[in-house]
Amino acid sequence: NGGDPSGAQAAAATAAWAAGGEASARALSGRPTVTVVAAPPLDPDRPAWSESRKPGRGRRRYEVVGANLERPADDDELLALELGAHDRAAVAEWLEAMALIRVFEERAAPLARAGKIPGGMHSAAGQEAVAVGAVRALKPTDIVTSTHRSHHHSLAKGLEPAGIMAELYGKAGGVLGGRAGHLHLADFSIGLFGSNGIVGAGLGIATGAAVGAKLRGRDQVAVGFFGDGGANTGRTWENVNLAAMWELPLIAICENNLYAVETHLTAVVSNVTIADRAAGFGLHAVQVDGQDVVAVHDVVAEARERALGGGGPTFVEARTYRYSGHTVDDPETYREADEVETWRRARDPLVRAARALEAAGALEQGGLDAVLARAEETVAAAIEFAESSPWPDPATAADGVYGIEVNLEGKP
Amino acid sequence: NGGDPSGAQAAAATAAWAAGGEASARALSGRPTVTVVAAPPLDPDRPAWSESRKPGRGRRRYEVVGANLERPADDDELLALELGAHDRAAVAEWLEAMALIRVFEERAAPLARAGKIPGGMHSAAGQEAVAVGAVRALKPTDIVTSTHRSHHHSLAKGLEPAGIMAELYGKAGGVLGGRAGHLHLADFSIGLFGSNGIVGAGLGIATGAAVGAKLRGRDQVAVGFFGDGGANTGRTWENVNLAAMWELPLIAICENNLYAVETHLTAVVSNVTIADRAAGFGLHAVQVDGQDVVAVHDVVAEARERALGGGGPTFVEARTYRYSGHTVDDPETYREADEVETWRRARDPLVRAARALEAAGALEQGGLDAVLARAEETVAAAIEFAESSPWPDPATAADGVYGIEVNLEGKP
Amino acid sequence: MSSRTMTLSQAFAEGVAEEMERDPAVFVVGTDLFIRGGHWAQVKGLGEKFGRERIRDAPISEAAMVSAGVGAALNGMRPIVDLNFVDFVFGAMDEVVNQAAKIRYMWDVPVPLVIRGTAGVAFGAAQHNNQVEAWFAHMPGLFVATPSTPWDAKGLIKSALRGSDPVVFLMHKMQTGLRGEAGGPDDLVPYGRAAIRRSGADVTIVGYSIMASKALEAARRLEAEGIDAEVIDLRTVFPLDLETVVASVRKTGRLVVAGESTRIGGIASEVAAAIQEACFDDLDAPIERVGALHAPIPHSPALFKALIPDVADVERAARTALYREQPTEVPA
Amino acid sequence: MSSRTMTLSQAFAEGVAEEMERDPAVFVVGTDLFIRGGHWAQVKGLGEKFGRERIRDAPISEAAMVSAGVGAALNGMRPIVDLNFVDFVFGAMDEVVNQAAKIRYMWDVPVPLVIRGTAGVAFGAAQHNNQVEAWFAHMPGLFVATPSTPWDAKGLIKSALRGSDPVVFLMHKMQTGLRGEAGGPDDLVPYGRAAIRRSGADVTIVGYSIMASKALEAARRLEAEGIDAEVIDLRTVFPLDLETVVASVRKTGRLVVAGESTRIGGIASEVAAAIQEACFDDLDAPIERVGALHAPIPHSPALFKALIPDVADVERAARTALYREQPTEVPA
Ligand SMILES: Cc1ncc(C[n+]2csc(CCOP(=O)(O)OP(=O)(O)O)c2C)c(N)n1
Ligand SMILES: Cc1ncc(C[n+]2csc(CCOP(=O)(O)OP(=O)(O)O)c2C)c(N)n1
Ligand SMILES: [Mg+2]
Ligand SMILES: [Mg+2]
Repeated sequence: NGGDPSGAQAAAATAAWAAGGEASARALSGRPTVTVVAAPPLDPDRPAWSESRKPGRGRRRYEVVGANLERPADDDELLALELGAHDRAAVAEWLEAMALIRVFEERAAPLARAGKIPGGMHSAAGQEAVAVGAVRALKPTDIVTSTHRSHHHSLAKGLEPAGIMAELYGKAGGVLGGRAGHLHLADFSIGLFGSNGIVGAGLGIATGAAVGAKLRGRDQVAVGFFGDGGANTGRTWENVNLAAMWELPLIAICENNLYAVETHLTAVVSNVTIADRAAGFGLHAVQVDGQDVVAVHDVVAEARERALGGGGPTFVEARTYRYSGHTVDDPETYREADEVETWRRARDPLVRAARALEAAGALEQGGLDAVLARAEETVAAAIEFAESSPWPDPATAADGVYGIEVNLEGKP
Repeated sequence: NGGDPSGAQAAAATAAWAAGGEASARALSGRPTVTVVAAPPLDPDRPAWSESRKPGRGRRRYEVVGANLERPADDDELLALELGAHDRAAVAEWLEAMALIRVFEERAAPLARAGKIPGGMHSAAGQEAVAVGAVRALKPTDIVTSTHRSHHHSLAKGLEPAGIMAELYGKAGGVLGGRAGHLHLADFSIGLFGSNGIVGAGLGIATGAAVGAKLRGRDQVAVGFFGDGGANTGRTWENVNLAAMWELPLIAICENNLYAVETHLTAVVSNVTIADRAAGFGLHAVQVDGQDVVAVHDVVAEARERALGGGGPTFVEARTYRYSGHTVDDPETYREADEVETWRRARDPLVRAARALEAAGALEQGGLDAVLARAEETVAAAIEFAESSPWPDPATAADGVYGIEVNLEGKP
Repeated sequence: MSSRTMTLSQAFAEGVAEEMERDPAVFVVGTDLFIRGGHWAQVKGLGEKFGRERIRDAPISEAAMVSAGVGAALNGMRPIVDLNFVDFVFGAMDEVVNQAAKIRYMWDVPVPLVIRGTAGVAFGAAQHNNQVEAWFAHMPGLFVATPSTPWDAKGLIKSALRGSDPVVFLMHKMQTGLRGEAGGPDDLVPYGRAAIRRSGADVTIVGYSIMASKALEAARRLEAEGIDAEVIDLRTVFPLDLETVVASVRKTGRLVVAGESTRIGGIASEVAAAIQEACFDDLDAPIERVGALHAPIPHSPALFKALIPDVADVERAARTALYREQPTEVPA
Repeated sequence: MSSRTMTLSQAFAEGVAEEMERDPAVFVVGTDLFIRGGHWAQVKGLGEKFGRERIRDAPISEAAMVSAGVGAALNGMRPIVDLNFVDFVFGAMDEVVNQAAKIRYMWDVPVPLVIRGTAGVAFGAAQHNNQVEAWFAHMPGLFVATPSTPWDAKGLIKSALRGSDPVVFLMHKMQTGLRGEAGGPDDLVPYGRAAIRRSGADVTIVGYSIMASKALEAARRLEAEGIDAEVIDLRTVFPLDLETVVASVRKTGRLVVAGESTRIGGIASEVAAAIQEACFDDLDAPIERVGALHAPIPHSPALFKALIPDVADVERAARTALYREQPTEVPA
């Protein structure tokens, strides 16, 4: 009959159809027949990351990893996170990394408003766990591409705060001499293949880097970050499809922070989740609590194993939230202030990690303050460096457009 | 627990999450939790097209309509199709329309090879049922956009064979004076909003036409055809998503004929079906036997009702097959000749319709020959017209680039 | 100043609002339009006035936005597709070039579509400062508006919304807040008609968008040196009003053409090529082209200001055309 | 003819094969490559030779093809992205312009990427006959190859595959089958170096791609009229070898620049603008630009042949530059 409880069966039928073999799920003759491609529920108690599985065989739509991926309700208290089997010292370092991002963003924002950072900036405050959780699951040789919201990824990947801050200022001491600015931070020596001003474009570069990794037989994965808004550009799905087809070592991470500038997710995603879209392209898809640094780490670590094991790419929808406006001078007329407060109270990724470490005795009570204080020192030094760094030499403005000498004037 | 047998529930949870309400599928706290978004099998005996349903609520992935959508096996006999409750005379007219397409393509092909049709052509022989079944489910005021494989859609929509043939010749008597050629057939007076040389672009124009229909409050739907290859371009999914979001009266019909030039479907679609991709964007998706003119008609008729009832767009994956090469001078090194023979023997859309009409006493035994003979006469006259039509006047080559007088020379 | 004084963005919005009232077929598609009124206030206030259907926010899907505009235009509407920064047009280039621009020619139907983008050089670094006016001027089937005043922004958008051809409408980042007088409901500005901003006898300076303003400022400064420059604002770079330039060059015998984009392949080169042919015997000196060096735009103001032409570069070019100064590397 | 005689496509394929043997980082991405060898036989035979990994068929996803190329280039590879018709680049324009072209400038890393497309006018109607060489020449960060001979096709692709900058490589539809001699493994052709195809004293005719060939044919015919034309093939439209043109114009005093694309905003205008400035005192006549009318390309040969320039148009322009004939509407 046409009833088909298993997506795997349906997928097999598809393959059989395409390949011209006997159909495994052939319906009885005589129409109408209605079949549905579906997946059975997974055992909820099986850990998401301990079992090895084939990617995108269509057997499941996507996984959901985390204690609670729903948006916090007004009366919610802080949601606990579990450290699992992780080395406490490692998680403590993740907290330090998240604190550095938080403080960097909070100190940089007023500098942008004051015009010290030309052209403003996009703050990632609130999204620290996605960047740190993901990058800490990678090897230094792995590749990361970022978006217009680039500071958390860049800091997590190891870019120096001082070099970033000077770059934001447009000073000579910036990681790219002031040429790139906050939209285009990059450092190829540490695998940071650029933050991109074009929505969805960073994922494309990660896809290409994954092609290179595969063709060169490198033990390397590429992670491409993009946002919920980026899940609407065609290039995103072209690259996801290409990665699935070519079984590339790519991890596509969608930071779903609910907003694209002032456009709410529900205005652009119809009845489904972003992970659901991805599942439709036949690659392994996961939805994870993006405010849980451990959950993000575990999902990405598993994705890395899958990719290097030949299991192909993984699509991760990380549900997160930005505390700042789209840019730091965004009027934010599109959301209530208490919405932000609720997320801070009930889901803050730093506080959640700190509480778990405290409970595990790996951080003294209130130890987060000390962590933040250390971050303040680092960021203060970075600002100091940026302030004192000279402006780039205007005579160099047209250098390095090409690798060879070229007449850039259009006059013989 | 996290087990969630119902996609509807998950979708609701998503909506709740996005909207900030209580989560309907909130997992117990304490991770890990694994949930899967899935859909229960539908009752296979329930007709696909008789029940009214809300689009894309995620409750099912997609429907499958037709006696057998698998690719024919070598030993398959002709698959029967059912006329259902349809007026036999109506189906007989559909057969006439399909015969006209078949004969047009078979007579035009050698003319293209002989250079009479400059630049060659793409034959739709084998795909007649998709065009005729879909267009016969529309009102004349409905809109159709086509692809590089444009003759079957254009003939089905009512474009005159003589005007098409002369256009293919590049003659003044062509529907567009020889300017457009076989890649760009159009007649806005009959709702044919152009065939497009750019893969996926026709769907975009149909999407826009649907925006117009909706904003103007017209009782009108737009149908955008594209191929399995077209299901790989980003613009296709941008438009599908936009239609789903804006609940446009759009019917996106993917003619999955297994090949994009010489690239086989399985080389570009990973583990899933094209309908599965569409379902991921949250609109109603259907997979239909594209060699069954009645099944196609019924699916599109239902989609039209859904759209005009405010139910939003429908995505239709019609599984079909092209008998000719990609172009009529394609070496076809990528498939076995008997693959084509198998499809002709076991699935031919004309023969299947004819047999069903014979069985119903609506066509005399062997009546298809007479139908084809009438088509031969029409096509012969069309060729005669094209041959005798004059060439367009070279002096008009640059007319009508703009609606106002403009200097096209670049010299004052 | 007159009560009709407003910013270029306000003038644009006023023009759009007037046409939306006149013609129910006019609507706007883009991002961040309904609440914010666009990132340059280009449709500020129109959301409340016309509602979500006509001030229509879209997903970040530039290709779909433009194809939605093209298809809607073919089905009786007059869409404005607002691309925010014009740099995002690259994701919709097929829809602009192979669809919007060619449909009238292929299918003999009008395509009343406006594609608005914010252009020109300012903050934002390499990917947000592309100069594409020369691209669209080279592509048959498109008109290209490059207003440099509120009056022209309003008059040109109104003409576009009453016309029947696709228009790429470029507003310079540094000029959306520029204040000036705007016309009334019936003050349309035609396409392909340049404006003589200042008449002079010694040298003709042609500019468009921000360089029209810089040319006017340069002319004021040159006056102090006793140089009487005529300043022509092209207003649209397609169609190009070459006749007005020819008439001026016949008078002055000297020509400077200024564009902000990279000199190589820019609009200034097209004007120079056409004028050297039409005015060969009138020219007393080579035509000077003012433009940027062939490089992307960097983030640091210290750098990008060195790449793009400023008022002094226009002055210098004028002096060169008058043999008052040796050519220096432009921009200095 | 020499044993090294082959078609332009064969020469291109030979160049690619030689470089693929030399450098394992070179690979090709596109559609219909592995079995067919491309629709113009541009990589024919390479599939069997190098396998599916390096002659890599992709889904119809131009944006992903180019971004795959860009990312792979940044990760140690030397990709050739074969776009089939260059018209399909519009779907990948951001990847070409905002990524490939700008990355070296932004991030100080090489982007050794070739984007190949078949260009020029032939059958295929409006959407398959776009002319984009002027677009890419106007976009900082890109090189643009426009070979008109098998020798140059091979020499230029080899140089591209040993260079470190993104190259848009355009092969004319009507010339992929053009036969001629091709160089050996070490015969590289540099970018920005024009070739003097014929030396003459009376008038300089500059062309590229198919118009270089038509210019040469025109020169042969003009000889019969006693006109001794010098013919220069630009070979790459970026960088432009203006020095070679200047030297020639100093000698002849007259210049015709021929491109197949629409005259308005074309490469011919850029050359004319630069030369009128550099050779103002050398020129005895206005620089003549030969190009197409500002219109899309229609399907009917009866129509499109009337839009694009042919040999006779080049002859006519040369006579005009020599005051032998009054200018007529070009193309006739
Ligand atoms: C192709 C493109 N379109 C539009 C923009 C303008 N833009 C910059 S960021 C942004 C919103 C992106 O939202 P999302 O992807 O959710 O990332 P988030 O800002 O939430 O981090 C938009 C529309 C752009 N940079 N690129
Ligand atoms: C954007 C774009 N890329 C590539 C092409 C070249 N091309 C024309 S038809 C075709 C194959 C399309 O396959 P499919 O969508 O399955 O349609 P079918 O030919 O099977 O009807 C390709 C690659 C094109 N016309 N447009
Ligand atoms: Mg977001
Ligand atoms: Mg196909």
